[in-house]
Order: sequence, then C-alpha cells, then structure tokens
Amino acid sequence: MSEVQQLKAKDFKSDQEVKWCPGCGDYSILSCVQSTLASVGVQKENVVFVSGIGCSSRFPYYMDTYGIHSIHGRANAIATGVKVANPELDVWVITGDGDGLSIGGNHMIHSLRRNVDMKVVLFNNEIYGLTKGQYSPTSPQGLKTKTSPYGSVDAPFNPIQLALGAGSTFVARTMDVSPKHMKDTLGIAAEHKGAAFVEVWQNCVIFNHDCFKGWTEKAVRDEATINLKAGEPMVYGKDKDKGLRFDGFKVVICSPEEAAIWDPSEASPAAAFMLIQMDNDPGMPRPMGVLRQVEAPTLEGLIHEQLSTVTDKRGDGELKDLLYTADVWEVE
Amino acid sequence: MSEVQQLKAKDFKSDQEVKWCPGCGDYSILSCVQSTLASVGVQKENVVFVSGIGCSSRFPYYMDTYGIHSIHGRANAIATGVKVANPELDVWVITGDGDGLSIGGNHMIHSLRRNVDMKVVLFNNEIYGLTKGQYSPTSPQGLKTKTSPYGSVDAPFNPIQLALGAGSTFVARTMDVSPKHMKDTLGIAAEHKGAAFVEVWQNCVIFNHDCFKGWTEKAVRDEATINLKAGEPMVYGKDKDKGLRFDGFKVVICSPEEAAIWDPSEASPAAAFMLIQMDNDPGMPRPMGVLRQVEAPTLEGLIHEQLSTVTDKRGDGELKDLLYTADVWEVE
Amino acid sequence: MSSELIRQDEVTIRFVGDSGDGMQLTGTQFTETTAKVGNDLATFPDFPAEIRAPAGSRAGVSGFQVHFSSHDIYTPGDAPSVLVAMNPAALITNYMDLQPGGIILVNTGAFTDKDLKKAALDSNPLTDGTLSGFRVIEEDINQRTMEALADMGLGKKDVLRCKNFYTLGMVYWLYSRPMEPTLEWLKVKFAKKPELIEANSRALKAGYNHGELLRLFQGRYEVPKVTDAPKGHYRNIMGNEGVAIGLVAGAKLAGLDPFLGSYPITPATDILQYMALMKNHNVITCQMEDEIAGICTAIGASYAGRLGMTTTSGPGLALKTEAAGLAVMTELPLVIVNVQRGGPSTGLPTKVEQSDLLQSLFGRNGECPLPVVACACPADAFDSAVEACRIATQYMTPVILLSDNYIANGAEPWKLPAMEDLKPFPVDHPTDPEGFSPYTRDEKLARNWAVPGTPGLEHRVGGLEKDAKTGDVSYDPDNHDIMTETREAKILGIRDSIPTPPLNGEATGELLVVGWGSTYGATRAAVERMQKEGVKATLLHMRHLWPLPHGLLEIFQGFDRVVVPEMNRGQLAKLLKMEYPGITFEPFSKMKGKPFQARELKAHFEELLEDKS
Amino acid sequence: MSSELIRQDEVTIRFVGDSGDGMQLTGTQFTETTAKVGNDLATFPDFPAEIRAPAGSRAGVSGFQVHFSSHDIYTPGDAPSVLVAMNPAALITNYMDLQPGGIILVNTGAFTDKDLKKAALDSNPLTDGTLSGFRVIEEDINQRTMEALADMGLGKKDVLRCKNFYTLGMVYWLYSRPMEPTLEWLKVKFAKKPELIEANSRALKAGYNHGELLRLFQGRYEVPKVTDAPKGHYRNIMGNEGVAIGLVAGAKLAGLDPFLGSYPITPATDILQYMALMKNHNVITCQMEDEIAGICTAIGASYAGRLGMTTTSGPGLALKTEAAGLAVMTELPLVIVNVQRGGPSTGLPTKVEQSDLLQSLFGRNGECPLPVVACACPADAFDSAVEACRIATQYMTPVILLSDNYIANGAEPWKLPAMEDLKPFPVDHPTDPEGFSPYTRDEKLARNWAVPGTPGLEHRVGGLEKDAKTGDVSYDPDNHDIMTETREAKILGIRDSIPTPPLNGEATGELLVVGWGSTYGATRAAVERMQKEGVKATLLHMRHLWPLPHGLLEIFQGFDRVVVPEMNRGQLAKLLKMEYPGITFEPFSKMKGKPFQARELKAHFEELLEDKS
Ligand SMILES: Cc1ncc(C[n+]2csc(CCOP(=O)(O)OP(=O)(O)O)c2C)c(N)n1
Ligand SMILES: Cc1ncc(C[n+]2csc(CCOP(=O)(O)OP(=O)(O)O)c2C)c(N)n1
Ligand code: SF4
Ligand code: SF4
Ligand SMILES: [Mg+2]
Ligand SMILES: [Mg+2]
Repeated sequence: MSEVQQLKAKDFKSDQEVKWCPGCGDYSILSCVQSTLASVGVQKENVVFVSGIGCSSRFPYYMDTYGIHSIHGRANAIATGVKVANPELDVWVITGDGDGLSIGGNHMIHSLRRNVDMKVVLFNNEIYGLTKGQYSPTSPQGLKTKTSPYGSVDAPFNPIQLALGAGSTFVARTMDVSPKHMKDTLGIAAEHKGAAFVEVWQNCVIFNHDCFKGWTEKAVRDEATINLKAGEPMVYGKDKDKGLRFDGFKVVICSPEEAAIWDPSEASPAAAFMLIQMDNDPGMPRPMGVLRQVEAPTLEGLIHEQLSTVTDKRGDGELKDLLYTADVWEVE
Repeated sequence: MSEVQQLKAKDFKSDQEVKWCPGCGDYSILSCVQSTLASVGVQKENVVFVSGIGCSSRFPYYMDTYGIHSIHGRANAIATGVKVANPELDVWVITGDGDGLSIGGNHMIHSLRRNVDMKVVLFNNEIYGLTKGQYSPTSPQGLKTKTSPYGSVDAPFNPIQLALGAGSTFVARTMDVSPKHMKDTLGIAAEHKGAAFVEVWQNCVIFNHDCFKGWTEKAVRDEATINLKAGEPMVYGKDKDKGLRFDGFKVVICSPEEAAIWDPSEASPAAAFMLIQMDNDPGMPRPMGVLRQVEAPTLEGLIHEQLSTVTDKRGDGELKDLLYTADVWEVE
Repeated sequence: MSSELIRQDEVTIRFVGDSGDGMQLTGTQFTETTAKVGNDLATFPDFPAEIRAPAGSRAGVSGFQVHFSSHDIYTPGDAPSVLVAMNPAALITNYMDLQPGGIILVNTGAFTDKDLKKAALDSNPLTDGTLSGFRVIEEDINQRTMEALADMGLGKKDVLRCKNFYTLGMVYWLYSRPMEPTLEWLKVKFAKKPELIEANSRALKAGYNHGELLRLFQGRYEVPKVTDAPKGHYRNIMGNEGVAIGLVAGAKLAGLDPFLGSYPITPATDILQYMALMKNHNVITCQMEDEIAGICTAIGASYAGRLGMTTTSGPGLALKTEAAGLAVMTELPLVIVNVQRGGPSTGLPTKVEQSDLLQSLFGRNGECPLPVVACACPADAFDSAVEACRIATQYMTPVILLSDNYIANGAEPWKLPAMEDLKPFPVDHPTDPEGFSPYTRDEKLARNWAVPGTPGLEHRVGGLEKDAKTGDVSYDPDNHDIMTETREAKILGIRDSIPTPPLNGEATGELLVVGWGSTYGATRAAVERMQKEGVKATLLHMRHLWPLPHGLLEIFQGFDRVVVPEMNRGQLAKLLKMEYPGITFEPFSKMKGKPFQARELKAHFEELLEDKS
Repeated sequence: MSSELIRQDEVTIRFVGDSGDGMQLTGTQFTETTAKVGNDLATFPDFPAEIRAPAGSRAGVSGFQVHFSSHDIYTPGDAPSVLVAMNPAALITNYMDLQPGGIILVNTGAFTDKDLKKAALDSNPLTDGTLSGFRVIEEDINQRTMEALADMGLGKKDVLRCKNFYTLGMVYWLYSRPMEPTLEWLKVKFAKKPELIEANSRALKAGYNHGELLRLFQGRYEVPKVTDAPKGHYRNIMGNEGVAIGLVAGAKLAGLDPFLGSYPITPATDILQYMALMKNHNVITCQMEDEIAGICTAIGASYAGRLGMTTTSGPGLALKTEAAGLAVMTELPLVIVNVQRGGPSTGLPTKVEQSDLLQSLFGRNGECPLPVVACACPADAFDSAVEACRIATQYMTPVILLSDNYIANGAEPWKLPAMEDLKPFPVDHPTDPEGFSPYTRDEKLARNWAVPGTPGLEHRVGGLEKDAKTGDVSYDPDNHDIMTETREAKILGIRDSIPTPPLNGEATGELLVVGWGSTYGATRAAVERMQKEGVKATLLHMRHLWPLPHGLLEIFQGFDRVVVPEMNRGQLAKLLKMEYPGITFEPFSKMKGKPFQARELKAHFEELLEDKS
C-alpha cells in the first residue's frame, strides 16, 4: 500500500444528513465509533459497516466507509460473508436489540460461536424504535408498550449472558452517555482478533426514555455500575470505596482492598457469567467494560488456512483441471 | 373428565412402523419417552408432540398421541402456539442438533427465555443424520464430514451452555445408552412447570458412530461422567471414590467427603454454568442429569392471567361490543 | 363581516408540517369531528420512514389529507382545495398539488432564513412569486399560540407544541366545525396532565376565535352533512382497525377464539396493537421473535383449536412462505394478513403499493394453492377479514388477506352491519373415534378438524405428503397425484361460495375497468364521473383474487376494452391473462408510492377510448 | 455353450434391493464402466426418504435404472428389459414396470417366509404365478457369495455386504462389460482396508465366472459402443456435479473467486459437497446455520468482490426470498441454485418435480424481477451454470438456476467443451474515484461494481429504494417509478444476449412441444420417434425461463397446437399464457414424483393430434 494517512474522526463522516430524533443516544455512539476508527488508525476503504433494519441500523449511511444497510436481522450473516470473502477488511456490525436479538438472534449466536473476526455493536434501547415502540427481547417483563398494553409477558434476554452462552470470545458493555468509556471499550474491541460483542445501553428518547437512568445517570452511575478493567481490582463507587470478589457462585461486595483482580482473559467464561448475574440483583452494581476477551482461531483464518494447505498440496487449480479429470475418455 | 385410565408405555406406541436405522440411538429415546409418559400418568389425548425435520423429528409418528411433524427448525415456535392456545395440553418438542440448534436456534433460545411450559428433547448426535452426514453446530472443530472434507472450521455450541445463556429454567442432559438415567431425567423434566431443555446424547450409527463413546461406554462411563442428583453430594467414579467441589470459577476434583451438595434450584445459573465448563477439560467428568431447575412464571400462564384480569375488569366481550363502540353515530 | 356560510359540496384539505408538528393528530381530529358532523369523508396520511428526519427538512415533512363532502365520496381527493403548511419544507413539497386558486394557510413564524435553509431553499417562496395563482393567508401561528398561552407558565417548547391545535381551531372556524369533540378528546387523552388539556384547549379556541375575529379568510364555508346516507349506525374507521375487528368477529362467527402470532412491521403493526387491546374478547396476541415464529405459533394454535392468524407486510410475507406451505399441506385454517407497502426489499416502507399479489398467489414451493382476498377500502376491511375467516375455517386452508398502506392508514365512515346480518359459520370439530380419519373430507373437500384433548382422535399431521385416506405419510406416486388435485380442487371449489362481483355500471359497454384492493375509491370515482358524462364505462372491483369468481369471462366479453389499473407492474392483469386467454387486458400501472388519483385514471381511460386502434 | 455375443442396440437395466443392499453403488459402478466402454447412457436413481426404512420393507426399496445403447439416448429408459431384484419387496414393487418377456434376476437367498412377511406378501411371487410372462433367473446370491468368500475369515455380515458385487459380476458377464474399472475403483476406495478390496474383488469375479460357467442365462449380450459419437473428450457426469463444476468455471470465466453460502437440503446438498472439495480452486464454501444465512453470506461475499452463490431446494428457496429481494435491490451478482423436489412443504423430498418455477419467477415481495435459467439434463448442467454466472456478473443481478432431483442424481456422458470454446466474460471493477457513483450504469443497465478495499469509492448499498443517480436513499415518487422500470428493463434486456432456442424439428408443423428442465430427454425422445413416423412434430426446449428469448411468438405461430408437458400443474404454460395472449398453450401435467416416460408423452401427443377439435 502507498503512504498511509492518519485519519481523523471527522474523516469518517459521510455526506448524509443524520436522521435520528434529537436527543437519541445513537448520536453519541456514532461519534464514538468515528473516533475509535481514527484512533486505531484504519483506512476508510478497508472498513465495511453492515447493519440490519432499525433506527440503529441507519448507521452505515453516516459513515464514509463501505457499508450495507441490509434487511432485518441478517447483518451478522452478511458480515460473515464479507469477512470470509476478504479477511483484509475491517468489518463492523451495527444492530439493535430487535434486529440482533429478536429476528437476528440465530445469526448472532452462530457468528459469535464461529468467532468471525468482526465487531458487533448492539444498540440496546430495550424497545423497537423504528416501528414506533413495541417491546423487544430485552424489555423487562411488565413493560407497557403498544403491543403490550397490559405489560409484556416475555422474560427478557440478558444480551451479555446470551453471548457468553453462545461462546463468544469477546463480550463487553458500555453506555451512550459515557463517551470516554465507550471509546475505551470500542478501542479494545477493535483490537480483538475475533468476534467482539459490545452491548451499548442506548436511550430512546421517544419510546423508552430513561430506561437505563437508574444506572447511567451521573448521580448514580458510580454506585450503580462497576467499570471492569483488565488487571485491576474490581472497585467501584464514587470514592472507589467498594470492591467485589467472588464467593461461591456469587459476586459479593467487599472492601476495596479485598477486591479481586479482574481478568477477562480467564479461559473459563464462568467468571464473566457470575458477574453478569449481578444484573438481577438490585443491590449490586452492573458490570461495564470488557467481561471476556480470549484468543481463539477465527473462522476466516481457518478457512483461508485450509485453502492454502490444500492448494499447496494439490497445486493451484486451473479451469481445465475442473473439467478434464482422470475419468475422461476420448472419442476419436 | 370421566374415569382416568392408567396407561402403559406400550399404549403410547402408534401403529406406524419405526423407520430408523438398526442400532440408532433414537429407539432407546422413543421407548424411554413412552415409559415416562406412562409413569407420569398422562392421557394420550392431552399430549402433543411437535417436531421439525431430521431423523429424530420422525418421532411424533411413532407416538399414539397428537402430533405435528412440522418443518425444519420451527418446532419450538409451533409448540409455543399449541401450548399458549391450550395450556391444558402436555406439549413436547422433539428436535435434533441441526433442527433445534442450527436453523431452529432462534426459536429455541426465545422459547426457553419465555419459559413456555413444554419439554424440549434435543437428540444430539453431532451430525445431520437425515441429509446423510454433514457437520452440525455441535460437531467438534476438525470433524471430517461430507461438507467438511478437510475438517470442520466451526467452533461448536455446547447446548447446555447455550440454554443457560438463554435463561432456561430447566436444563438437563442424559444419554441414549442409559435408559434408566434417561427415564429419571425425563421424569423430572415432565414434572417441571416451564420450559425444560433436555439434551440427549444419541448415537448415529451411520454417520457419526461412537462420537460419545469416550463418555458413554460402560467401561468408562462412571469415570467420565458424573450423575448430578439434587440434594446429594457430587460424587462419581465406579466406586464413588471421587467428588467435585467448586473452587473459584472452577470445579475441582476432591474426595467424596468434601464433595459439594448439588442444588439445581440455586437461583443463579452460575453453578450450572461452571459445571458445564467441565466439558472442555478432558481431565474432568462431564455432568449428566439435571443442571438447573428453578421456578418462574410461564408464558402461557401470564397470558391467560392477563386475559382473565382484563375480562374481569371489562366484562366478557360480545361480538356487538367490537363494532358498536362509543364513537358510533346514527343516521336516521 | 357576517358569519354567513358559503355552501360547498366537497372540500379537500391537506395539513402539512414537520414530523414534529403533530400533523397526523391534527388531521385525525379534523376527521373525527367531520365524521360526527355527518359528512362523508376519506383520508390519506403520508409520513416519512424515519422516526424523525432532521427538523425542518424536506425528508421530515408529514402530511394528512382529508376529503369531506355532503355526498358519497370514495377517495381522499385528488387536488386539495386548502393547504395548511406549517413550514417552508412542507410548503415547497406540497403547493404544486393544490387546485388552481386554492387557499394556502401558512405559518409565517417558521420562515426565518434558518428555516428556509433547512428546507434547502434559496429564496422565500412567500415572496418570490412561487405561490402566484393561490390565495395565500399568512399568519404567524407560533406567535399567536405564544400569546394565547402567555400566562400559563409553560416553557416555550411546550407552548409551541400546541400550535397544531391553534391551527386546527382556525380551520374549524373556516369550515364551521364544532370544537366539542376535540375538547372532549383532549380531556380523555391528557386525563393525567390537566395543564395540557388546558393549554391545547385554549390554543384551539384561540385559533377558532382568531378566524372569527380577524377575518383572515374571505369567507366561511359550510359543507352540509350527507342527507341521503343510508340509515344506520356509522363509525369512522381506519383500515388496520377494521381488519383487527373483522378478524376477531370472524373467529367469533366461526365459534372460535382467535390467536394472533405476529412480528411488528410497518404498516401492519397496528393490527397487532389493536388486537392486543381486545383481551376481554379472549383474543391472544403473541409478539414473536420474527415473522416465521409468528406464523408458526399461529399454525400451532390452529392445530390446538383456536383460529390462528398472522399479520405482516411484504418482506414478512416472504419469510412466512415456507410455513404457509406447511399450513397448506396440513390443511389447517389460518389467516395471513399482508398489508402491502412499496418494494422490492425494504423498498418504501411507508408508501403504498399493490405489488405482493403474485407473491401471494405463487410465492411458495411446490404446487401450493391458497385463496387470496383483498380489502377495497377502510370500510371494507371488516367484511373482507370476516370473509377470510369464513374461507379459512370452512375450507380448512390458510387464506391470504391483502390490504395496503393506503387502506391501513386511511379513514372513512363505516356503516356498521346490523348484528342480525352477521351470519355465523360455526366449526364442527369431530369427537367420535368410530371410523375417524383426519383426512376424511366433507362435500367441500375440507378435511376433518380434530382437536387435541379429544379422546380417541389422536393423530399426526405434517409437511410430508399424506395418504389420501389415512393421512399417514405416503410416497406413493398415484397418491401424490390425487392429493395435488384434491388440494387444488378444494381451493377452486371456494368459487361456489362466492358471488360474481357486482358491476358498477352497465353489463356491456365500451370500457370495463377491473380493479382490486385500494384502487377502489379512485376507480369508482373516475368511472362514475365518466358515466355521468355519458360514457359506457363500468367498474368491476374484485374482492376475491383466488379463486376467481364464476362469471367473469361473460362480463369481460361484454366490453370493447378491459383496463386493469394497479399500483404495480400489472400483476392482476397477468393473472387474468393466464385465466382468460381470449381476452385482451390492458394494464395501467403506477409505481410512485402514491395512490391513483381519480382524475389521472379518468384521463387515461378517456385516452384509451379515443385511441380506437 | 460358446460365448457368442448377441448384439443389442440398447438395454435398460434396473437394480433394486433394500436400502442396505448397496444398489446405488452397483448402479453407479455399472454406469461408470458402461461409459468407459463407449456407450451412450442415462441413469435414474430412486431411493427412499428415510435413511433406513425397516430392512426388507417396501418403503426401504432403493433402485437404480441405467439405460445404455450404441446410439444417442436421452432418457434412462421407459420400461427396463432387465430387472435385478435382491429381495421380495424390491421384486414386488418393480416387476410390473418390466418389458413383456424381460429378464428378472432374483436373489432367492432373500425369499424366506420372514422376508416375504417383511414385504407384506402372503404368497411367494416366485411360485404363485406373479411373474409369468417374464424370464426369471433364480440364484441364491447370498449363498454363492458366502461360498466365494468362505476362506477369508470375514464375519457373515461382512461377507453378505459383498453380494452386490457378486451381482454386478453376473451382470457384467451378461452384458460383456470389463471388470477392470471396478477392480481399480475398489483399490482406491478401500485403500486403507485391503481385506475389503480382496473380498469385493473376489465377489465380483465369482459372479462373473458364475455367469460364464453356469449358463444361467440363455445367451450373452453385447451393446456395441456408439460409433457416430462426435469426436472429443467425454466424462460421465451427474447433474449436481455438473452444476458444481459449472459454477466454479463460471466464476473463473468472470475472473472471480466463488463463494458458496449454503445449508444442506436434499437433493441439493451434493453441490455443496462437491464444491467443498475444490479448495485448490480458491473455492470458499460455508455451511451456514440456515438457508437465510446461506444466501446472506453470499450477498456479503459478492459485495466484497467474490461471486456469491447459494444452493438449495424448494423449501429453502422459500426461505431465501426476502434476501433475494435485497440482492435485486442492491443489484449485486448472485447465483441461486434451486434443485427442485416434490412439494408443497416438505412434500416428497427425494422425488422429482418442477413445481418451483412460479415461485422462482414471482415469489418475492414487491416488483422484484430476476432472471431464471434451467438445466435440461446432467450434461447440460455445466453450460447452464456458466450461463447463470455470465448473466449474474454481466447484468449485476441475482439469477435463479433451476435443476431438479432427476437431473441432480441422474448421470450421462458429457462431451467436454474444448477449452478455447469457454469464452471469458471478465468483470471490470471500477477504481477511479473521479465522478464515481455506485449507480452509474453501462449500456446493459448494469450498475458499477465497486469493491471494498478500493480507495475513494466508499459507498453504501441497502434495501431501501435508491436514488437513480447517486444511489442514496430516496423516497421520491418519480424516482421509484424510474428505478422500478430500470430494474425491469435491465432484466428484460438480457434477452438481447441470449439466442432464440434451437428447434428440434421443422419450423412449422402440426405440433410444437415446449419443454424446460428435465423433461428434455423424454420430450426429445418422444418427438424424434414421432418425427421418424412422419409426424410434423417439433421440440422447443427452453433454457431461459426469464426473460423469455426473442422470437418465440413467431415460432408458436408456426404450429397448429402447442403443448407444454411439465412435472407440475402447468406453470410454464401459465407464464406463456401471460406473455403470448394470442396463442393457445395446452398444459400436460404429471405429478407423481417421477419423470415423464417418452412413451407416455408420445401417446399423449398422438391423442392430441387425433382429437382435431
Ligand atoms: C422482515 C422485517 N420484519 C420486520 C420489519 C420491521 N422492523 C423494522 S426495524 C424493527 C425493530 C427495530 O428494533 P431495534 O433493532 O431494536 O432497532 P431500534 O429501532 O430500536 O434502533 C422492526 C420490527 C422489517 N423491516 N423487516
Ligand atoms: C428448510 C429446510 N432446510 C433444510 C432441510 C434439510 N434437512 C432436513 S433434516 C436436516 C438436518 C437434520 O439434522 P438434525 O436435526 O441433527 O437431525 P438428525 O437427522 O441428526 O436426527 C436438514 C439440513 C429441510 N428439510 N428443510
Ligand atoms: S425512535 Fe428512539 S431510537 Fe429511534 S431515533 Fe428516535 S430516539 Fe433514537
Ligand atoms: S442416520 Fe443416524 S440418526 Fe438417522 S436413523 Fe440412521 S443412525 Fe439414526
Ligand atoms: Mg431497539
Ligand atoms: Mg443430528
């Protein structure tokens, strides 16, 4: 490649008008992704954003990279095709809780288990935004929406828990209202070689306003969440006055000194799984940041390795070889 | 209902010839399910078996109950409709690793999270049987099959781990070659009020013979697996000479005396999740039996509760009420 | 100036503004009041695909057109006579549709340079001559609203949210509508926010009084109520609501409880939303994880004895086709509603099109026939939905009911059927084990519908070919032939239960217009106008698209020309060509995401008749 | 008796036995050897849907028919002249198809009472007169095989596994075929199990010698090789293999690497299996989680610059339709292979049918045109697949390539194209950012295919309607109209690049037979026989089903009657009726999961011609 240019966040902005509601959390994610691309130093032409359908899935139009705004729920499958066809590309999937976990749930779990090297950013607003406010697979039981006027009867998924269940090699969580945390998290995801699943809590001002307020609002955030950092003790609180440690099947609160050191690269996903159970306990902080990060062969890596191995052994196949095999006879 | 008859296993046999390969593990599952139905004491007319497509999915034809042999991957969704429409029915889903985890993976995880009261028996033979031998989402990486002549490049799902990730309220595992264990396990599943996921290791003699041999063969079974029993210590080995206990994120081997007492009704799924990680460690036994069993409201329960509540409040809706609402005016 | 009223026979008003300006609400309120006054009416809402396109941009323009009159009307009007424009983007994208000399009411409060820029305008259309030929009434509605609510202590943003009610008040005055229905509605709507009742009511009244006092308009109009309307009870209805009510009623008439398995998709979502409210009618709705699960739960529910239904739009129908085939094979009743929108693919999700007809007829693997029924207009939605339920349960088959975005969101008065005219078609589930087979057929070829829970009738259904007698799996070559023909014959037999569609016009003549679905209003208006002018034109509007009713060939043969206007590339015309090889069908296609206008149809028909080639 | 050979011009043998008896293998080996001998041939394997139906049952019967001759043939034969039956179930379900006086070779070793019971027989057909009129040759093949392998130390089960090779040996002797090709094949097949090479080779030779020595047959036959076969290289080919090779070759001719995203489904799975072996041709195959993921990965791969492909059968095509619409909208090249089977729903998964034509043409939401191409026979699969790749890449469109179960599993000699006759059609990806738009079109209306990784050409595609110039999302009414017509015109324009199909027969006459897909062999045989008898019958076989080639109307007009035989309920006939309203098309339909026989077609055609109504 010729001289590589160091791009800035704004270089990733496309010429399209951004069409989200004023105040929507999507804006913040857009600008954080643009900054992340700039800071990891990629070239625009090597980046492909693939999305499904939803407010969130409009995303690719706003990026001055290659992109596919596809059909509802299929982004992960399409992105798999892009990455496997050309492993040189940086592939990002942008999806929503409806797109990626409802109709697209199967492609999601399969692409995670196959460890396709792509970054999956799931905008979780616990609602279907684009279709104007129906409950989603992450909406809490009881939520009243247009299709659940007496409260939703569905028990929700926890996206992180589902990704761990599917065997994802990278799992993380961040929030729209903390750009710094988001950029840090996306930066680590971008460097991960393999499928990186990042849930972003995203506020839908129109149909599910403030659904994450109890954890994201400045006033409570430090107490209601813990920011996990690899190699550092699990401490939280405004004054970093609380710690977490593992006790049996549970995570318990302790003094900062007793806090366990967080290691997302632990081979077993059990630690991450235990941490995410804190979501069910109102007395515990919700874990943010990187919950899992392990190395494993990627799908596209294995596929191209097989291509090379077989080609090395059998020689580059020519068109003629396809037709004129050993079984051919001649009529003269 | 009039006099209820106590049925025998053979009463559940239909008049259809069973068409599996001689030696197929499916036979054993069929007879265990028939025994289980007899022992839990259900009436034939109240039972519906729903399956997708695959060797395993032929199952409903062999049961003298109601049944739907549907289309590939959709059994869980169809069964959800059956159960919600008529909660009085006992609904069983019969599926394979292809049917239920590949094309049907999404309906699987969603029906588990919604906790529809149905028993899902997944015949895991780590292969597509009916289509004659392609790798499945549970086939180990590297498996050579007709579509992976150089070895499969896909990292597999662990079905139990996936079900836990999806939030299943009941998760268990058993094997075709141990009818007693299977009947015990299915019996507990049958009594569970909610979605019960039961993985059955099933030998496909034709396309993936002996893939579970290392754990199921009489000679090794006692050492290579542990049979979890609620309320009992986790001990295993031919002479019950080994125990398991939890240590940090891991399960470790200990003396039988030190063994932890197994409690599948633990609210957190973390314990089950830790246990299933033993599958990845050749030095550890694979857990069998009930890994999780917790109570939670069922989907159909909540739906019918809402119907009653609203009807109680608003009165039984008459056809006329639908049309002649408050907004009506009359032209005379 | 006195408030003497100038009588008009019909008026079309279009409200246009930014998505955030509440135009849909304004239009709906105007419609409800107008219905109560006793006018006939038809509406056409038109909004962008984005939740919120950038404020003030052309992409963000949302519109609502209402056509009302003192006689029967069938369309929301071709060219509006009044345009209410809340900002420059709305004005510039709509003024050209107005009738020459029409009234434009503009909110000048939204015409700052910044506003013009958002609308990508270089000059101000209010001053640059763009609007010559129209009667422009300028009013700073922003300012007026602020004045009216000055002492309420609300923030500016909240105050400005009321400007649509101010506007509505002005238009109420102009067309001498009562304010009461809207004032009542506000009370219910904002029961928990009294300050909003107050603010909006005040704005409404202020707008009304403003009209009264300031003589902004050159006169005040009256559109007297329809006097020759048939006696009976009426209700204003939107298409999706009509379908929802019809589906539930249809199930009740079959003696069944409905089960709806669905997944949200524009413009079908409302049906799910309406039905979710009907729990005291024993309606179960399940919002599933996708369209496939939606139809599959419905199939399961039908097997279990409810009447399964699923609602969707084109892309969703595409996903449901494999499962629809299962319903055909298992011969279970099922109603599949497809509210069509612009395609292909995601296409134009909030625009109208009729381009899923061929998909509905042929979009399944194998020989997989099923009946297709289409609604003509919002007031027809109920009957069509009941008819779909009747066919599904009487013939043990999935049925596709086609609607579209225009019907779904349009509104019009609906004359309610008298209760005694709703004839039940009860389902008879077998209970006798003696000689039972799930594939025993009645004289209509419908198979036995035995329901789980019935002792002795245990049986299995499935997607593999079934033995014609026992229902067991069969690979027998002759059996497949028999079953293929039986499934086909059963569906074709439905024609014995449906009438030849009535003709609007004489039974022979120069021109037959064949229509289906939401072209109904425009084709009817166009044909009736031509008839008034003495042309021998007739309309044949088809509710049943498959099977085709008896008697069509004879009708076609009575006309010199047969034209088929459709919002697609000639799909019904293709079907008719297949089925009536001797007849020449002339497609007339519109692919603009907008309904036909009566006048463009009339112009086309007249051109056809002139061209005697 | 001397080994004097009786010459025969053509022979049809059917091997039938239990699924476990290895009849497919026997048939395939016979076929391979026969191809090498230089006969023309065609085969028809017919096996049950179950992996293993109960041993010895009628449901478990597996068959393989091979027709070979010393002249050109087009079908696997109507009625076999020789039936090799390994058990009672196989005998009873097949003997009635045999030609009068035909030879039946029976394995009496499988005719115990238990065996008869498994076949649901009350009496033994060998002794109860069932087979009168045939020449029955009884042999206890089980016993003979055990004797032949007595000293090998193999278990009885293993020994009996070799009985098909013993049988094959007998038939080789009877038709004087060389054993070498099979002996060679055994060496490769069982390279790692020498005892199996030995056992099977011995069985083969023993069977051969048995024929030689024991004079079981009344004579020995010879079917001389085809002498007037065109010069060139030949290879025996099955349809699925031909498609696989064609797809890879097509990609190479376009200068691209292929990417196959697929999900196994009978009878399409082989294509995926063949292509998975071609890794040194840079072929990527991904077995995905379902059909939707299969097509979606292929779309992604095409976007990234490979040639995306996906393979399936009817139910899978139903699932892919929404995504196919995305490919139409984004105008990306893609080949969708549909190997048809019996429907609807799961239907008859291992039987043949042509009932997905209308689904292929119309089974998508919205106006969503795409080209459809069909293979005629195994030897045509390659060319058709290359043609699909050509159209996909030259016109930037998804293409549906139709095959069926009969083509997929049938085999025949394929005359290989000379390498210089394979004309490349290289794709030209743009690289110049100057004035680039992804929706710039060439003279064929194909849009620009810019590939990620190319600096300065960054752009987004998607399922929403696109602006005709910029490719940005557009909701503009006129633009939608333009784009709809452009997509349609692009596809219609393909007809300028395809020839009018050649006629088999004269250009005018009494009867035109119009065929497509796998009816080719039978229609050709029937028409040629009629021609020999002096009837003015002609065959028009269509490779391109959409768009239809130029010149068809003129052809149709040249004939008194036009008949369209199809293994469906008249789907091509429906299409032709739509497109050529003046012509009368007479469908002739067969829905038995089995291909047409030349004689039943001929009989039908003759009947038609007699009936001068
Ligand atoms: C096949 C199909 N089904 C349904 C839809 C309708 N639809 C569009 S977006 C959406 C849900 C979006 O929710 P989510 O992914 O959470 O995105 P958000 O708008 O909340 O960002 C639905 C149901 C569609 N476009 N296509
Ligand atoms: C829509 C669709 N896709 C694919 C198939 C082909 N198919 C049938 S069964 C099957 C896999 C079966 O595997 P599994 O569920 O593991 O069942 P098993 O045969 O191993 O018991 C496949 C791919 C089908 N019938 N329908
Ligand atoms: S509807 Fe919600 S998610 Fe969608 S753009 Fe608006 S605020 Fe954002
Ligand atoms: S192929 Fe395998 S899974 Fe299927 S019936 Fe045979 S042994 Fe059982
Ligand atoms: Mg969302
Ligand atoms: Mg399997």
